[in-house]
Amino acid sequence: MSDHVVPVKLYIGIFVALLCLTALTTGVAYIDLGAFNTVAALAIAVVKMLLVVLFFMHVKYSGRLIQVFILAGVLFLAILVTFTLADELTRHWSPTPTGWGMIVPLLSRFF
Amino acid sequence: MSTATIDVHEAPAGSHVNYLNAKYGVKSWLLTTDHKRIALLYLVSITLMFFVGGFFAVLMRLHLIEPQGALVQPETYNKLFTMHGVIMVFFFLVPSIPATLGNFLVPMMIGARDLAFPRLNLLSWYIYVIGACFTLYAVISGGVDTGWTFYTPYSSSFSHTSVIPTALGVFITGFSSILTGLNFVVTIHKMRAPGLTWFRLPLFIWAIYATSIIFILGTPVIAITLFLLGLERLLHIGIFDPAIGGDPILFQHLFWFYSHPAVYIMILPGMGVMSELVTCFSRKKIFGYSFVAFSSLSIAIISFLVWGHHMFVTGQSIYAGLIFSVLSFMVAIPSAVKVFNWTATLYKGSISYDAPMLYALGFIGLFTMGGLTGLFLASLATDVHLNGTYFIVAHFHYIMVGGAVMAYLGGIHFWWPKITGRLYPDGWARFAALVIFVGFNLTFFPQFMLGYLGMPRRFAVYPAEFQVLNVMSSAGASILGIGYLIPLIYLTWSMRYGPAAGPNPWGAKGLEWTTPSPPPTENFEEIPVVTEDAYDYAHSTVTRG
Amino acid sequence: MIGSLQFGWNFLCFAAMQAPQLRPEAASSIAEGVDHLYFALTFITLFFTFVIFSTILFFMVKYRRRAENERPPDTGEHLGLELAWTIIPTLICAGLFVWASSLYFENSRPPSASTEIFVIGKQWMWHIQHPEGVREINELHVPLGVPVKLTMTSEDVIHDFYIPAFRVKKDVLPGRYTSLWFQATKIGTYHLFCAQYCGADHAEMLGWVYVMSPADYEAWLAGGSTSQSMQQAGEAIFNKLGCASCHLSDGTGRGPSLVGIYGKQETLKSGDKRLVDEAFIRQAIVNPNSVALQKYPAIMPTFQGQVNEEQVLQLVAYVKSLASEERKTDAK
Amino acid sequence: MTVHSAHPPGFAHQFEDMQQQREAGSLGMWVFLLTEIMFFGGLFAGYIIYRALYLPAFEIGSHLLEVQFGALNTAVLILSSLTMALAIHSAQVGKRRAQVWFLITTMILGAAFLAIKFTFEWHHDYVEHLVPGFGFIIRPEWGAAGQHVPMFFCFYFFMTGLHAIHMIIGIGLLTVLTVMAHRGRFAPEYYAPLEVSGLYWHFVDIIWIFLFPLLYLIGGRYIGGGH
Repeated sequence: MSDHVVPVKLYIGIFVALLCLTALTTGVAYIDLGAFNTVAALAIAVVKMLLVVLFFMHVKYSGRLIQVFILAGVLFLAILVTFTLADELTRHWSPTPTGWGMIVPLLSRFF
Repeated sequence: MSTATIDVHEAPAGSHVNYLNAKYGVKSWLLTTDHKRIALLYLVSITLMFFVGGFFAVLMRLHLIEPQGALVQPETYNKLFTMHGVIMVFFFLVPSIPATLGNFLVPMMIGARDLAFPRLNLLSWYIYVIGACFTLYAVISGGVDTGWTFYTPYSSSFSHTSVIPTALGVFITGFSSILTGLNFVVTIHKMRAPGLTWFRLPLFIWAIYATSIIFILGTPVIAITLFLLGLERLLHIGIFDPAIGGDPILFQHLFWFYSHPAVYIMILPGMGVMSELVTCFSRKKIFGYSFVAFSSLSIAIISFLVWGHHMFVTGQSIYAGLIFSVLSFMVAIPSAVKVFNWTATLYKGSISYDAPMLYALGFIGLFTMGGLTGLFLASLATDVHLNGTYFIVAHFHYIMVGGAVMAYLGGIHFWWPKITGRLYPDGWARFAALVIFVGFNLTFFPQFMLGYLGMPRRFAVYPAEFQVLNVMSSAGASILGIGYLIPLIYLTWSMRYGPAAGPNPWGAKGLEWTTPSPPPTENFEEIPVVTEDAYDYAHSTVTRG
Repeated sequence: MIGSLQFGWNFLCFAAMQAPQLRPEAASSIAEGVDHLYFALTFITLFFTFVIFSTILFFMVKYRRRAENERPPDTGEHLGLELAWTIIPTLICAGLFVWASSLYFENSRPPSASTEIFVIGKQWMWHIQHPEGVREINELHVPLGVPVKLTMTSEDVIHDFYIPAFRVKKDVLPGRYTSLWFQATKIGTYHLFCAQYCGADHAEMLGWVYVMSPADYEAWLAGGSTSQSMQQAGEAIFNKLGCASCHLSDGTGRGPSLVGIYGKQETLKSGDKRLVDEAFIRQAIVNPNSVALQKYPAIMPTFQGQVNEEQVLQLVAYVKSLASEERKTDAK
Repeated sequence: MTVHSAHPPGFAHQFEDMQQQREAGSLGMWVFLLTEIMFFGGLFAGYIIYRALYLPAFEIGSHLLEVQFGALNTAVLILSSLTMALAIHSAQVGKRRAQVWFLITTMILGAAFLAIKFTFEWHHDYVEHLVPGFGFIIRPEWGAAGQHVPMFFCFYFFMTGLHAIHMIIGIGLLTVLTVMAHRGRFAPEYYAPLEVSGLYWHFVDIIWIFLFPLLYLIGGRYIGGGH
């Protein structure tokens, strides 16, 4: 909690921005951007989340500790998703040639 | 370990007003918000659960004396090991040290009057009790036979037992863990006494902090997983259902995302207790304070990256297996660092052989064995052979029983005079430590051999060639069972008849020893100001008394 | 120096292997390798346990409290020691990781010329079918010295196929294929266990593996009563379901020709390349949309529910036989 | 025992001063929200994985949802977040009547969200046989991807259902707060319950901000999108 009093005008401004972004994300879905439809939808959602977190939830004005805690939450969620996906999406890879020769094709998949 | 209610009328002669005699009556206990009284409520309830779970274990070991099974039907045996696992893991080991010793000690060690949210703390206990009731209801209504791991699709579609009440019990109890962890994190961050910086904190606090992080980040995932399991069982459709393309392995991912870090929920507080015991009974500052402190944090974080080593043979991607394997080796290193630092702390110390110290030494030995045998399971090639056999059973009992329970008993013996204001018979306590150590090794060492020979776990009957080792293990279990009953008896006895304890019977450092035993309701007459590092025995004149 | 270490190590391994009742029978080509790693790990465990125990006991005696008012001086911190006991275990772990992982990868890769046997797990028995059509329950007959690859699936819950003497184990999952392989090196009879808890009679879901000389194995196969091979059974299902109306063998049909498709890399709609193996063919039958090929319309319906796991396996065997026929043609 | 000479309203004995108590309360709520992230996280992880595996089925499922209701509900929730923020603002500057009215508006908006969700969307899905476990019918026009469409709807109902449960809890909290505000319990010096409940309400809003594109918009809404 902070003693910082956010002016009403700023709240209204954030609210209008959030409404516009909602309209934008819905509108973009009707335009064919290929794979970028998903990227755009998620990017807009992240921007909206940041607006709510920073201003409505006052994180912009609160201490470092709370910011670290929020980042930790996002990081551990990312760990859960990444490692599970690492299994699900590489299951059909068959074992590559023996010994340390395996490392080369393994690395080449990532770079 | 206490089962009887604390008899406050028999408080030591000449005693002061303390948290035990400040108020009387059942209501003053059930509606208390005092962290010390809540710790005792937990102590009573988890002790009860420990002996329920232990009873199932004894039945299992008796059954396995004969290859064809000496006691029960296979269906019953399957329920025994499931209920043993569920009760011991979720209702004893997870809350054991954090909810009892942690609750009692965190505010005292950091010089606070109570936890940040005392009513939330009481709520945690009630949630725990409600969860335990659901699980005990499941036992009475016929038991559950899925294994404590609840693997789908067996648990969701095939088992005919009380899966939902059990899962609901575990789900509810999870919120007790979450709220306890939340309370500790906020308290440790915001309520330390003046001058008590992070690097002056007792290492027990570091360990509890690391544990709380796992409570907060891991427990919600098991909660949602069991919630989804319950829905799938009710609706006969859900996200793990192979019929609509669901992947049963996904359940295992979500399950172990919590349940592997949960192993560290059990052992990290034990490691914290260990740092307190080793320093006190060798009168030395801990060797390498910052290494021990940061190893707790790194264990907590890395523990979230290794869950896939439970799944090396499940048809998980072998490339994911590779990553999980290397990370599993990494998590061994901070644990090794701790063991080396405890050993080095003894160097040139003044070592006494009091009962808590014997438990501590037992811990170091058994935990070393348990930790090193973990390397067999982090190694992909050997894990293929050992996974799902008795080797696993032996390994995690060395960590959870040899490690966590030894530390828990060591901690209980160490702080018992502070908690109750009474001393227990030291000779009996040392004898019990020895019996438990011997019984434990006799029970679980043969299981390593059984596992390597290829006997799978969760077998109600087994080929005759495994009988010799099984009989040894069962014999050890009966010694171990007696070993656990001895402290129950003399600790309960000491609550009424034990000699009164002074404020600091061990000559220990730490804020909790500066207040009377038992402490007053608000812990300290005046909030202390801290001016020195933890465990500064060399420059102190504190003596036993 | 290294020679004597090597000798000492061999001696230790030899001694451990001779100890009665402590080492399970080793009857496959990978068992020795796994056991050597196991012994190394055992040695490391015993060594460190001994070091820590003896140090603690030594300190306990040497520095025991002699007077109640003793105040031992501070021994301070020692960065060198801290680094040493962080880095040395890290190096040992790194070495073990490399050893264990490369061994595991080697053990996971079946030789290309393996005999294939199909396994279906169900509560609480193992159904096994040889490509020649011979079926057995809770028994597995295999020839000595020939690599055998098992393709496995489950009809209900998760099981686990475990032969301790071969040091092989793999979960058997519903809705998916998993596989393992071994090459038996010793004639005999060995335990087969289910190592994943699967319900009431989990402990009774066991059987025996019979390793026979190749000649005996042939004789055993010939003695088995069987009407048709798996491939023939698969062909019959293939025709009954009308698969051939799209999958024309000359490649002009609405679906890809299946001749020679097994073992090829194919490009999916997503652009991913996938090896066509048993798991792929199974997926193409029960969930065709997920592996639709780039060059063909995704119009194939699912056959889930129309064929059981055994029939899917027979179809897989048939599709694979189409591949080998093409190779035969190539050879000509 | 320290004697606290002056007790500000709402002060708890275990704390040293009001400042410490406020910081503890706020940190406590944030830690709780951290657990909420992981609670929803299990579902999000499952969603991401199955979406990667069964993209066509997820797009078919998504197109069966009515995007106008999703967008409308997003706007309703954002507005309720605004009124919640304004309620706290009123407490900060000491306007009691405005506080009560903003809280009541927030509750009404929350209830409106649930009403739209249950009556227009869930009920409609039930009539259309799109609820897994309650007479779900796989339609032939979905083609080969059809067998995995129930998976999408499992996620749709589990995620929106869990979100709705959080909304209901939030409305319960708001009821208590409204009564407290009406009795004049909050002042510029003490409005901690309002502040931490506000954090919770905004968090529930954020969850919806992600659910809306994930469930309603994936794969695009344009003609032929996702096919």
